[in-house]
Amino acid sequence: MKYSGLKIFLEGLTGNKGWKPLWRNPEPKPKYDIIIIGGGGHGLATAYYLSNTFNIKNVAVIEKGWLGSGNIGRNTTIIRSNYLLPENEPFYEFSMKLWENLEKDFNYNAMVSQRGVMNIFHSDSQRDAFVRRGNAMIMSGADAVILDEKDLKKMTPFLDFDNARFPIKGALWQPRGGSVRHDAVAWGYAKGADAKGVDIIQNCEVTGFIIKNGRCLGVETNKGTIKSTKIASCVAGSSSKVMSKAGIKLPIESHVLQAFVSEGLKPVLPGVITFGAGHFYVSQSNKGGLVFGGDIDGYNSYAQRGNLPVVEDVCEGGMAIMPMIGRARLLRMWGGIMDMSMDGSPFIDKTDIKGLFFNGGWCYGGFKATPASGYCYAHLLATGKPHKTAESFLLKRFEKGLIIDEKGQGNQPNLH
Amino acid sequence: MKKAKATNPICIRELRIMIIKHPLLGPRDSSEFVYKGDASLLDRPKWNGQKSEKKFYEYGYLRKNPAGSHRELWYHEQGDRSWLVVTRNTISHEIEKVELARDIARKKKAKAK
Amino acid sequence: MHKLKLQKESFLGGFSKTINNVSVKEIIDHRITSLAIPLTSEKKCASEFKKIFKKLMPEIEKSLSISQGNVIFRLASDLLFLCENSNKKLSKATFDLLKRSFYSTDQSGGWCCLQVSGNNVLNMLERICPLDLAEERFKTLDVRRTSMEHLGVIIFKKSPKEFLLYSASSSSKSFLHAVETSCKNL
Amino acid sequence: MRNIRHPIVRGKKITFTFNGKRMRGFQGDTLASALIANNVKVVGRSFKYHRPRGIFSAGSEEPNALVEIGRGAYQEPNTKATTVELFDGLVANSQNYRGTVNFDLMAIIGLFSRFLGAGFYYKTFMWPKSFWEKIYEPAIRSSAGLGRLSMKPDPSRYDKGFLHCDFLIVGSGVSGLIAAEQIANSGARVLFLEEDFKTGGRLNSEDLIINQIPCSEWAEKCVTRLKKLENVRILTRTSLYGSFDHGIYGALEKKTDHLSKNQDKPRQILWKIYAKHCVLASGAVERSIVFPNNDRPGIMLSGAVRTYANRFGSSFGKTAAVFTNNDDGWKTANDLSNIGVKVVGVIDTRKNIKPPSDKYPSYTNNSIVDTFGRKGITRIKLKTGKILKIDLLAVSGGWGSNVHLTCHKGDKPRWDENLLNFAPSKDIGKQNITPVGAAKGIFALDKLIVDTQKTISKLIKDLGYKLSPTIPITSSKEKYSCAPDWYFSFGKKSAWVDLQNDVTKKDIELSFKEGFRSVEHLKRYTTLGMATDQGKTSNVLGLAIMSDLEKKHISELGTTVFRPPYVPVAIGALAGRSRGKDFKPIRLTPSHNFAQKLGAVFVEAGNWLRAQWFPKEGERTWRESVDREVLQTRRSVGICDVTTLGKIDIQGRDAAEFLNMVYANAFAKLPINKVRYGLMLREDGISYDDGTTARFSETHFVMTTTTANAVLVYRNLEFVRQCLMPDHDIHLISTTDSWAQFAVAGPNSRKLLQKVVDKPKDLSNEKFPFMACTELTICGGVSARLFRISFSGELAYEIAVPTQYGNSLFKTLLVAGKEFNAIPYGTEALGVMRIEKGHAAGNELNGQTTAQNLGMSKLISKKSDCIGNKLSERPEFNKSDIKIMMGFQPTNKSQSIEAGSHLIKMGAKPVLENDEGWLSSVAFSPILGHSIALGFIKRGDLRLGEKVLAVNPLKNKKVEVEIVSPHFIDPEGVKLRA
Repeated sequence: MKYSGLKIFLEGLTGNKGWKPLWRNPEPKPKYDIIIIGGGGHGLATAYYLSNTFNIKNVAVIEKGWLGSGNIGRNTTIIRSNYLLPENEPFYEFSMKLWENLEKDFNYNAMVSQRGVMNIFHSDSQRDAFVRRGNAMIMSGADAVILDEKDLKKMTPFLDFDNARFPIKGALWQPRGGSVRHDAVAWGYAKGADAKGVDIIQNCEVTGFIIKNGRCLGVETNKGTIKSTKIASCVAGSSSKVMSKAGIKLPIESHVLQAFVSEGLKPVLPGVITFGAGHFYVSQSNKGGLVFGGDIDGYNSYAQRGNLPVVEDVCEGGMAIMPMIGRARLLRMWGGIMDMSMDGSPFIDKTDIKGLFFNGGWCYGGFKATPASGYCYAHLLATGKPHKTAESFLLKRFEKGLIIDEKGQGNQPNLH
Repeated sequence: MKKAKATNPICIRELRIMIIKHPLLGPRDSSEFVYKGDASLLDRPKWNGQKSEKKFYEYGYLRKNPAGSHRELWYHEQGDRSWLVVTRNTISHEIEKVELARDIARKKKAKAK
Repeated sequence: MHKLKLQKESFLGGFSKTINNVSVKEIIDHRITSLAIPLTSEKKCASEFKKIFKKLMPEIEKSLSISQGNVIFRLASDLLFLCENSNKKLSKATFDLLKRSFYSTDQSGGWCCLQVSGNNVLNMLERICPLDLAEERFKTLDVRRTSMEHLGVIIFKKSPKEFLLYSASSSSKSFLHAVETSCKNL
Repeated sequence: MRNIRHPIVRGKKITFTFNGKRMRGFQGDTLASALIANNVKVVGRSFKYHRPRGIFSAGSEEPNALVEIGRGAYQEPNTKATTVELFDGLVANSQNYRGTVNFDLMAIIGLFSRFLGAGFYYKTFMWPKSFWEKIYEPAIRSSAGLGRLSMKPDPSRYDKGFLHCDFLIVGSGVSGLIAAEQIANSGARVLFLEEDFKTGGRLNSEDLIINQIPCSEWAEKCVTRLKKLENVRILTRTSLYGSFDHGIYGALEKKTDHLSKNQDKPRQILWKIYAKHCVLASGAVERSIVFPNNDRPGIMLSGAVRTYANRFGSSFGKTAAVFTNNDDGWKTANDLSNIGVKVVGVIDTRKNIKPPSDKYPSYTNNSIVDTFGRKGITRIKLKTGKILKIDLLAVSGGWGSNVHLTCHKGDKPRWDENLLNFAPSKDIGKQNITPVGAAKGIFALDKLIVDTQKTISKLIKDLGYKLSPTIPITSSKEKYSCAPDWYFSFGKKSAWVDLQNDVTKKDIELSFKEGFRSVEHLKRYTTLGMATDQGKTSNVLGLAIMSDLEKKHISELGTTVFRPPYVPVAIGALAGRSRGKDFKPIRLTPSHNFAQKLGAVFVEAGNWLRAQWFPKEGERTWRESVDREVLQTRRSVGICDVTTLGKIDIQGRDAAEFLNMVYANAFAKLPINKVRYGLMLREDGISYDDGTTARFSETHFVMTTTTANAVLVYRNLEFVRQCLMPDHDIHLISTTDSWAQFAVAGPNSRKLLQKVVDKPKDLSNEKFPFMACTELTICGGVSARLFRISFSGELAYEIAVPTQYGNSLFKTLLVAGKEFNAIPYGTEALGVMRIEKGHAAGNELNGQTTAQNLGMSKLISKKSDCIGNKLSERPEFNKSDIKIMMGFQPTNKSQSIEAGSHLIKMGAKPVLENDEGWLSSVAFSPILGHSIALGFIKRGDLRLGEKVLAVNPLKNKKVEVEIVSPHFIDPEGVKLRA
């Protein structure tokens, strides 16, 4: 179904009777060309690009719960391509370009809102690091601007310039960064993939892999055996759980990341703001809620909920930088499970088992990567070769010492 | 947690109030602690042993990450500075056991000899 | 005599004030020495300790009053803190005896000591201290190390309504501010 | 209109302002009850269609009556009028309207509602592309949100605290009170919380009898008894907002929100509660019924109507009707008529119901098909066509247990088919939570009293506390049954489910049609239950509609997950005191006081404040001061407080072996009274930290770390000590704060220090050479440590004294150094000198660089084990084209360069493929008279003298630079050995 303002108008006149489901609810077929495990953002995007770009349509996406129930439905909706390292930045910039054409691409308004992402710095050495990063961004074709205190005062006069414990000295700004209505991304990709014939099978949980002679031939699920010669795991958050069923140990720990939203407020924030001296980042949704977050809770967890210290830590960060939000109220807090990798960077790769592919390790940066992750994974599945922007996301990179560590924290996943 | 314990209500109470029940100091708020990760970090390979490169790679990068009972290292930084091995369920967050890491490390060394 | 003289300065200028029925006072001129028990010397240290002080070495998180105002905390299984708060510090001979059995480190400059007391002291402390300070959980002469307002603190219960709080000297002004704020917020 | 039946003590008369109009109320009123008494019907506007809305409930479940409280910086948006305690001078304003709340210009949106169904925005605004950013999105955004922030810093203070108890009892209604008394008698420590400013819960709102007295009186007596007990602490105005792991709960106490003057006390206190057990007596929340135009001002929940009538004696108008699907509605009819409101009809959806009273007309097996009166209900139309003229409609769709808090840790409520209620599951005991009363799903007074007594007795016994005999309590008998009559539609008229977010029955139908059928999809697509009331009165209605569409039973659908907080909590309260300068503690160096006197400019270094430079009169820029400090130090002598470097005392028989393990380079053979530079790796082989370690005896070392890593290094050392070397005799203690340490640098440093140290200490080069250290006394007996180490490349020392002497030593050194024109220098000069000397610091040791990158791979011990050596052997670390730290200087010496510039070959384009490295640290060297830099470039060690471009596309700049040795000054180290 093609969506447009005209369609809404006509439907409105005729009692909104003509709307159709965005996707079918098919039962699994016995065999597919490709099975994608995980009906979250990345899985659905992979299916979308496989069916729309690489012309592979006999594809199933199997999802343990409801479509979009993973981290695509529980993040802070930020998109940006402000990375430092050459292994990362081209990939995220590729993602950004896909975001920019997304709505036209899948005829669904996910409300890509490019109102800028601002990383505030508080010291000279932080500035030096941001200058290096901003230059790396520009050299990779992205946009970046260094703002000084004066610029910031104009753009964000509500920041605590006078009384801050850590003085606000400027920011690295990416004007093209912003936020997207997260659920709609899953729905849009699902709609687009479904239209090409991809089967999205909800409430279908993988219980095991069929592996013979080092080759993966299909999956066992609660809806029966489904066969395929290409099985693509795409279940960030549950990666270790799922891959352990194939006997694969991953350089990943699962951690809970909390996010928060305030009651709806009339517009106050110009874009995404990230505090450089505490754990806090914030944007404002189209509904008016301040959407904010901070650090992961810091211990291995598969519970989609967090604990108090982080809530307080994040709000302390918020009040330290913008004390005008003190009387806004936190409405809801929730947690998502992150695949925290050993260097903070993801994996899109084959595995030692032929026919079994892996996409995961997104840490808390998976949302912004959704389009590129889907595209590059589809590329790998369709062509057998990594996409040029994702060549370094190798599952065994640590064995030879390739480390993509943006934060310089080493093999301590809870610090990334 | 084992079922057998659940029948004794007193026992449940003791378990539940535990924040992290330090073997020497009793229950303490986890905010006094710092988390490190999988207790296999105690099993540092021999530097000059066979296949030490591979072993160190696995030691450094491939850790257990179960959904369920997990043995993990916590450090009582704002307390007596001891490293603990906490056995905790990663789904319910319930803590089953807390031991001094040093005791475990010693036993391992003794065994290795 | 040397021509140049160094002055000893207290961290909080000898702060002393009563706010909302809580008296807050800096204990100045204390001497703190950490005493670590060498590995495998636990027994030797214990008997040495008994010889010197005629009393058993305190259990972990307990203290022992050794003479007027002077007290020994057991902070970890292998660590004691000797806190001499009075003018009557241990004799050099006793001190040297201790040094022979334990690894000692002077910590006097590392810690600032605040004495808080009064009828409202528990209400004040519950604003910053995560520990359960009720008598059945934290007895008089018990000692714990914990964190308050982002700072590491050793808390010692001298009597039911009198506590000593040791915090790092570099951040002692911030800690005093936290204590004062707690008093004012009552 | 005031009509007081309940003998509640009513406070004095007070005045308040609503939408600019002065009004009167009583102490003990809520803003809502006072507004009702002042006959205010329209209080706010709905989110999407800007429909006029009045007060709907009497508690924190309120979806409609959201107001802005307070003026100026105190303005607090989205406040539920039903939870605001009235005080003299209170100022409240309606929100989310343009024009006035009675004539909201935005209400025109309502006319287009048929085009604006659930999720309409996902289907449009896509063409043309540029319009989204410029027109559509700004328009959507400007209509977003409800209340406004003042945009001024929150002027209130907040505090936090910790409470410990054996039993936490939540809610002071009848079951909470019974539980509290029983448990208190067992001797256990009880913490008793009530959200309202008045204890008693629903007992304050009901016309019932307990133990032969009115129930509110009974409650009062109970509380009086409890207040006398030492083991009970009662907190009113305190909401439990979340349940967390291991019996930790979060609660918010409103401390001074209800006072006209707060006497400079905190506004709210955020309590962290440690409870061994929680008794949840949080009661129940009433649901509405979905029927056409069910959102008009004057339509209220039936139980809320009783609250306003019985507790506050305030009620709308004079003519009321009740619409119900359960027995509760009849209670309201009864109480209303008792206070003199004319009840013109009770409409009960149930067929076979026998009206319990004939005092008012009843319409059973009936429903409401439409309502009238835009700004206050005037008429309703029944299914049978009957029209009733009214000014108040009480609606009861049945009660739902307040299970919110049981869900925070993942408990899934069970559906009670009898009472049509989601009640806590049987597993809830695993969380050490015991629900009682209405929270457990028992709604009749007499039954819940008996059940609560039984449940609590068993609990006390099970947990091993002393059980006293239960005293029977008598009460009015109540009857409660409910019919699954959730919604009624009629033609195209809208029927609201979620009042605040304007989610109607049609939206749920649309959601179903488009495939958004799981509970979570429904919520996300329609925004049902996502408003500030979290759908407390509407969630079950939405589920019921979806379950009929899906032809599934409501229990199969399940609920969405309830997330904390139960009630919204001010961000200020969650932050507590940690804001402004109090965000993080401040660490001061020992010489801070004197540095301040000297007019130093300070800079944050971690939590430390350090002197950055010491401006002298006449110096106009920081560069002038810093250049002078550098030159003066290099020419004579300068003094810098370096106390912030981490110091760790390491003792033990195996201390030397330990150092061999934690440093990449060897330490075991370090002689006594010598210092050595050490490089520390992480286990993954990346450089981690560096510093010097001194040996004072066979078993005693003193390590220094960088300022930034002091805590982390200590932690790692403890890990190695306890976990990797458990059988070794090693003892660690941090002495960072115990010693004040000063760098004394420059050609005259020896002469200066010789004046300070006690005789006969000889500091000559022969007696105290480079890298020597010693324990000694200074200034007549003060114990001190002296290290001959240099960060600047000059002849230099570091001297340490116990912290208490630090300020004095700093002063003394400056006084004693007068003859050499000794000066204090700050971190800037320190930084310049270390770049001149080519020492790596934070910008180089950034956690991403290897010893190989730093040109120190030769240091790594190959002979013995140490942390990080194995993984540093990996191929990527040792590739032939790795980047190496080098020095850089502009070819044209007058040009300045900038840190963060990237390095490319001459003539290359500034794109990623050509990127060869970057400049990490840059300074102007006053000695050399031009800019210098440290940076990393591919195989820089083989490219000395090559010219490359330092590009800074951010500023559109490029500068030609030459690759040089990182040691700009005294590369042979003649000076520091002098």
